[in-house]
Amino acid sequence: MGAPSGDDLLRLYELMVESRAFDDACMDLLAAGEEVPHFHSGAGQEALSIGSVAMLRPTDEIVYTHRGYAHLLAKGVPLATIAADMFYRRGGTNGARGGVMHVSRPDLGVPGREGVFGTRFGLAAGLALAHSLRGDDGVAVCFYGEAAGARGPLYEALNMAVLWNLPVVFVAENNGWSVNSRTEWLFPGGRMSTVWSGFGIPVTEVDGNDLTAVSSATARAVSRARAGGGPSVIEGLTYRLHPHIWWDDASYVPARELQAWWEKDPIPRQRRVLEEEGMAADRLDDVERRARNRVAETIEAVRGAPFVEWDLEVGVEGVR
Amino acid sequence: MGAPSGDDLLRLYELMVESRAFDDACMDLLAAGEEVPHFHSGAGQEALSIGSVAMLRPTDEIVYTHRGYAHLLAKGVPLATIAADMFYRRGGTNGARGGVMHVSRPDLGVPGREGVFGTRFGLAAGLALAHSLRGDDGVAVCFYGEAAGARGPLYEALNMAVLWNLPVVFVAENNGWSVNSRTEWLFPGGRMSTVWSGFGIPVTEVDGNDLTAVSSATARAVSRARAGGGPSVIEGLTYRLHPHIWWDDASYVPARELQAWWEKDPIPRQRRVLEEEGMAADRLDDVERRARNRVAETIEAVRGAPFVEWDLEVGVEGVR
Amino acid sequence: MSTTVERRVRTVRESLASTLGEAMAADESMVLLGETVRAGGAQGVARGLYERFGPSRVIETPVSENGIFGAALGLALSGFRPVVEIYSADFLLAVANEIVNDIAKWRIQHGQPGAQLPVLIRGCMGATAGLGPEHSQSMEPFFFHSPGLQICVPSTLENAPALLDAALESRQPTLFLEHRKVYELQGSGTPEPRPAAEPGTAEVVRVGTDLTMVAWGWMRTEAEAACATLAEHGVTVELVDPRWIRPFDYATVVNSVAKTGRLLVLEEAFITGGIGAEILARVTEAFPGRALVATRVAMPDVIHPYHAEMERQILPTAADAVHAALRLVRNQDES
Amino acid sequence: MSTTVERRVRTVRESLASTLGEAMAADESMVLLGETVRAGGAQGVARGLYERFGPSRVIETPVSENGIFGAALGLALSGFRPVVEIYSADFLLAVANEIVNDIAKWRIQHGQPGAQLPVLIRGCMGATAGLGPEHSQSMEPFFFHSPGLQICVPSTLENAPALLDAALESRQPTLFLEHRKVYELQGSGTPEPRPAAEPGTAEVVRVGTDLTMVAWGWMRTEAEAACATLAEHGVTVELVDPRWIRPFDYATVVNSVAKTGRLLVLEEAFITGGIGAEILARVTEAFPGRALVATRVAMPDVIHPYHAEMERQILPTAADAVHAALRLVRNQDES
Ligand SMILES: Cc1ncc(C[n+]2csc(CCOP(=O)(O)OP(=O)(O)O)c2C)c(N)n1
Ligand SMILES: Cc1ncc(C[n+]2csc(CCOP(=O)(O)OP(=O)(O)O)c2C)c(N)n1
Ligand SMILES: [Mg+2]
Ligand SMILES: [Mg+2]
Repeated sequence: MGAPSGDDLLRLYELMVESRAFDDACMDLLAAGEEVPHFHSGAGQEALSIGSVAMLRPTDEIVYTHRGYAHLLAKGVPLATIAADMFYRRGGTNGARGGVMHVSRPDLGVPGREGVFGTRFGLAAGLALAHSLRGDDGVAVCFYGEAAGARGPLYEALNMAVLWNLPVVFVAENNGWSVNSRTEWLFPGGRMSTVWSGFGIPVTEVDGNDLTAVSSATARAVSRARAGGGPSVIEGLTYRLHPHIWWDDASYVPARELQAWWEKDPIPRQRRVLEEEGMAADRLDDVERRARNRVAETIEAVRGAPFVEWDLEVGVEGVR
Repeated sequence: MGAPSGDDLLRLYELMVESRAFDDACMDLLAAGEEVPHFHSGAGQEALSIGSVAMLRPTDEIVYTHRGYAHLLAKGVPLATIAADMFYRRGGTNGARGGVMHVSRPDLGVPGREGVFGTRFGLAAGLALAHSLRGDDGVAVCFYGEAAGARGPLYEALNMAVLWNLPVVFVAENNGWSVNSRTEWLFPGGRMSTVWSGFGIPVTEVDGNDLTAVSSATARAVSRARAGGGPSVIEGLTYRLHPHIWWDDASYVPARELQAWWEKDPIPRQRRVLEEEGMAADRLDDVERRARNRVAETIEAVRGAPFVEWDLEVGVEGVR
Repeated sequence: MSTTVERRVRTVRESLASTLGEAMAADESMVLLGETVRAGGAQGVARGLYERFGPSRVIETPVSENGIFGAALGLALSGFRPVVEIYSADFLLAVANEIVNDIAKWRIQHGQPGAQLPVLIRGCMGATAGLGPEHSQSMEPFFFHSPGLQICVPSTLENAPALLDAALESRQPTLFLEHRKVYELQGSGTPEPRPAAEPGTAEVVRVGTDLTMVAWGWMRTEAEAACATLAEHGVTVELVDPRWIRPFDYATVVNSVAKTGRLLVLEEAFITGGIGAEILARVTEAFPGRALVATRVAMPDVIHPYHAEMERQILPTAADAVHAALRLVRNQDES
Repeated sequence: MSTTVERRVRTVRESLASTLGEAMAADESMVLLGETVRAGGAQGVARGLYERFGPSRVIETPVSENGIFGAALGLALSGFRPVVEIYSADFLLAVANEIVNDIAKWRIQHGQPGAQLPVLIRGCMGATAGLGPEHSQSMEPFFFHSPGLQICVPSTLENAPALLDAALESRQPTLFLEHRKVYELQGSGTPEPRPAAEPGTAEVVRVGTDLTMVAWGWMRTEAEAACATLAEHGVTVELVDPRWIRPFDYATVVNSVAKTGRLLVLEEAFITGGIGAEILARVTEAFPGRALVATRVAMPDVIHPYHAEMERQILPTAADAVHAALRLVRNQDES
């Protein structure tokens, strides 16, 4: 699949709006004093998540992040599933054992997520190795932020991926922060991926708020991997528009910087792109309205649904 | 200190001969059916170990390897100490608790060695950080082979070293093998350090059997670090001339390849260099003879010395 | 996070922060490293320290646990006294090799059994409500088997500063494990004389004759509630808070059981392979041929579910302790 | 390494190699990964497998333990059955996070409690003579506290292949810990019917009435020698080899102690926080108010010194077991 156009672009825009609507709804619930367990806003990063994941096939896998709603939606996981996991309602994937931090849909290429950052890299290499051993043309895509990106297993996995020419793409989400630490405090020059150019593989820096740039870069990396060209790294420059998590007041974020990034918000930006391409404003309005309504209805339905019932013997037990 | 010349070169040659003589003596003991606990021959790698360590001051530290006799000698640890640790005789550094695998002489810049590879990298960064925090001009040099070189902590430590501009030099000992695995099976293109050029720091590949090339490269990297120029990486290409350890028959080593590397043995090679520079053959003979005699006498003395006595209560206990 | 203006009421969190600050002020060789420490660390225990001591004493690190712990070892070997914060103690498993194989063994392996190696590792642990299996575990059992390592678990506003002092003073590799719920415990901020809290010394919290109860960390609070209820049932409990998990003050427990003949260990960790197992074993070994009643109340061997309500049903509580204690006292002769 | 021409005499090492080869031949989805596995692995257990199955089934890896274990998880989630060799089990501490937090919990955390996750982790462990503190440890206690993980320790030529079969068959995350000295145990190579060795089933090696002895791995051999000596002293021992450390067959031990009233656990690991603690605790809990005599013989809480002679003085042996058993039997009433 090359970079999307026409109706495909509209579909991606709809996903972005849907993801943001979910995000906004969660922010609203929090503001109203409700519990939104383990919600980490992904607002501002939708172009990067969706632009990349949408380039994949169902048989490709993703390893997503703790702000993974957009990734999951783009991979085909229904919002109702994500919300059910989040609010511990029936209809989720893990029966309240992993919540929204451990959504999995192996059938859609979502094997799950690790919480102590690092394992994801070898895991993605293993998923890619499986494709390679089976001789199919699947690709694994591994997302990671500044935190995981400073962990050694990334080097180990990349070395294996280059050595074995694995079909895996690593996507660094450079969003300015790791909790309250600036990217510049964690990586020389504030860049997470330049070091990997030393492997002689493609390392691409993209404007992570530019849906088209992201999808082109990902499409290139993924087709390369699919065709046996081996691994590559993409670093998307974006920004975390909301605090790390609900208890964070984000007082450390400079107001002007934040403001500047709100102005680069990928959603209005993508709307402008679509309008410039000739998409009618009312068609876009309509898409937005439908997406927002769908999200509102889904959340209401999920929150009105019964909680997961659990049998402690079965529900939370280990092997023994 | 720049690259050595004249008498300095002769001193380094003497160290090389001394190290090799120790190595040969251990091989002879093994051949005679004696136990030489944890002996890992360093034969063939003396130019790399000695050429680099000799560029350091006593206040600089090294983190050496399991074939570290040459490193230790060059850092000023007496052979008698190393041998005493190896044969569990009095006069060693660790009273038979760590044997030759854990020789330490903090006063000489030898804090010790880890056995499960990986920690050495952060450790070296920590030693360098200490210099940096104290504001002195010491440098830490971390040696590692193909095994440790594929471990993630190397990336973590390098990232910190670049980020904090630490005075640390990483020296990769590419000696063709990790036990019975070829370097090419473990690193893309059989090179351990090219990836690190992505950090934008100096990454130098040197002929590890060329004493002068090694010392020049190290001198450069060390003075850079000392002057506040930050970390760098050196990869020395060399060869493990003997099996991994006594129980290894090295049947996997192609005879012709081994032969070719014996012909590049750094010791006769360095002798030729010295002769070409006008050093008299009988002076070199004399240096060799004295070094070999000294080693023979030391080993005999050490092996004739009493074993370490230990008090189990004190000698091997943990904190409790 | 609880920075109150009213300085008389303090939390354990604040008391740890000020103790750490005092220690750093008293010794320039003490440095703090970890993730987000510049802004106070994962739990606010480093709050204000960056502003006070600057970037060469409070070192913000990348999320590179292996690199950080290796560097802490290097710093300690260079004469510094590193305090390393782990973002959540569950993540200590990512540096188990550095801790168990390197830091704990270093001195012995290198022939310096009496030497100091002042690496203090601290961070939050324990279950609150729905943080899931990777941010809730009680970590002392995973490191209990490691020779050369000290493990300390503060439990009250009174003992937390004293224990942190003692851990730092010992200049030995120490895991200092701060329970998330213990952070919130409050008390009078009036400076009290700090009780002795040397490594390996337990505190007898309450004297009693019917049953010995052992609990630490957050479980001490549950145990105190249980003791109050049991008192209403006419059962007097001797409550021991070991405070130090390694070295562990078995003698105090054994002496108490010599008197009571009954032992209950209340532990938050998974039951199998927990600290309670060792305590029961030591007590059993101490009284060969004597009839004992001893048991543990702990978490079943299951992962912490994310759903707080599910989790609440499996975490050990005061009520579980009361139940078990009454069974021990009443049904002792049933077997 | 012991490749003998005479095929009648086999070692445990050879039996594990051939069992692994059979399993790989029977299921194409089984792959072996690790360091030096191409040349047979650290201990020769993979000998011949590369030649037989080729590079896509026997995957030589860089020395990247975190990458390898992550990849094993990825392979298992993709329908493969990875067998991962660790060069020495002490190094499992470098991947403790992957094992405990990821591999063991994955299914539960992701809502698939009954699902399979066939990751078999195997490698050598245990003290031989002077391999030092980083290549000698008994690793089961470090992982015993991990819900979702199986741990198996073969001890004889008879049970090693059956246990490896059962571990593979279970398709659950399993640590299979091969003691270095057990590798050398020999026996008749005549194919014997493999005894059942399901996870969680102990073997009663010897029936007796005076004392229950529990031992596994290399300690089973020491225990058998001890039992022979004790028999000469008129003491009949019931010897239980649990084989599976997790799940552990407490019932078999408890039933035996119900008969003998005396328990001795012989364990190679450091005493504190070892498996023996849990066994004593379970037995104590099983007999409230009944007079028991129970103790452990294990390694003191010290690191393994490099000098073999020093090490020999601290490793638990048959003689230590005899000594402790006689004390239990004779001095039971002294207290
Ligand atoms: C190994 C490890 N160390 C620390 C953490 C704690 N932690 C959770 S989220 C987070 C910050 C994440 O930052 P980043 O990776 O940049 O992702 P973002 O939140 O910006 O999307 C940290 C440090 C962790 N989960 N795992
Ligand atoms: C983390 C870790 N994995 C594996 C080993 C086992 N091991 C000991 S020596 C060795 C090979 C060393 O090879 P290399 O690093 O190339 O050094 P060389 O022997 O060639 O000098 C290995 C794999 C170890 N010590 N630590
Ligand atoms: Mg980030
Ligand atoms: Mg090598």
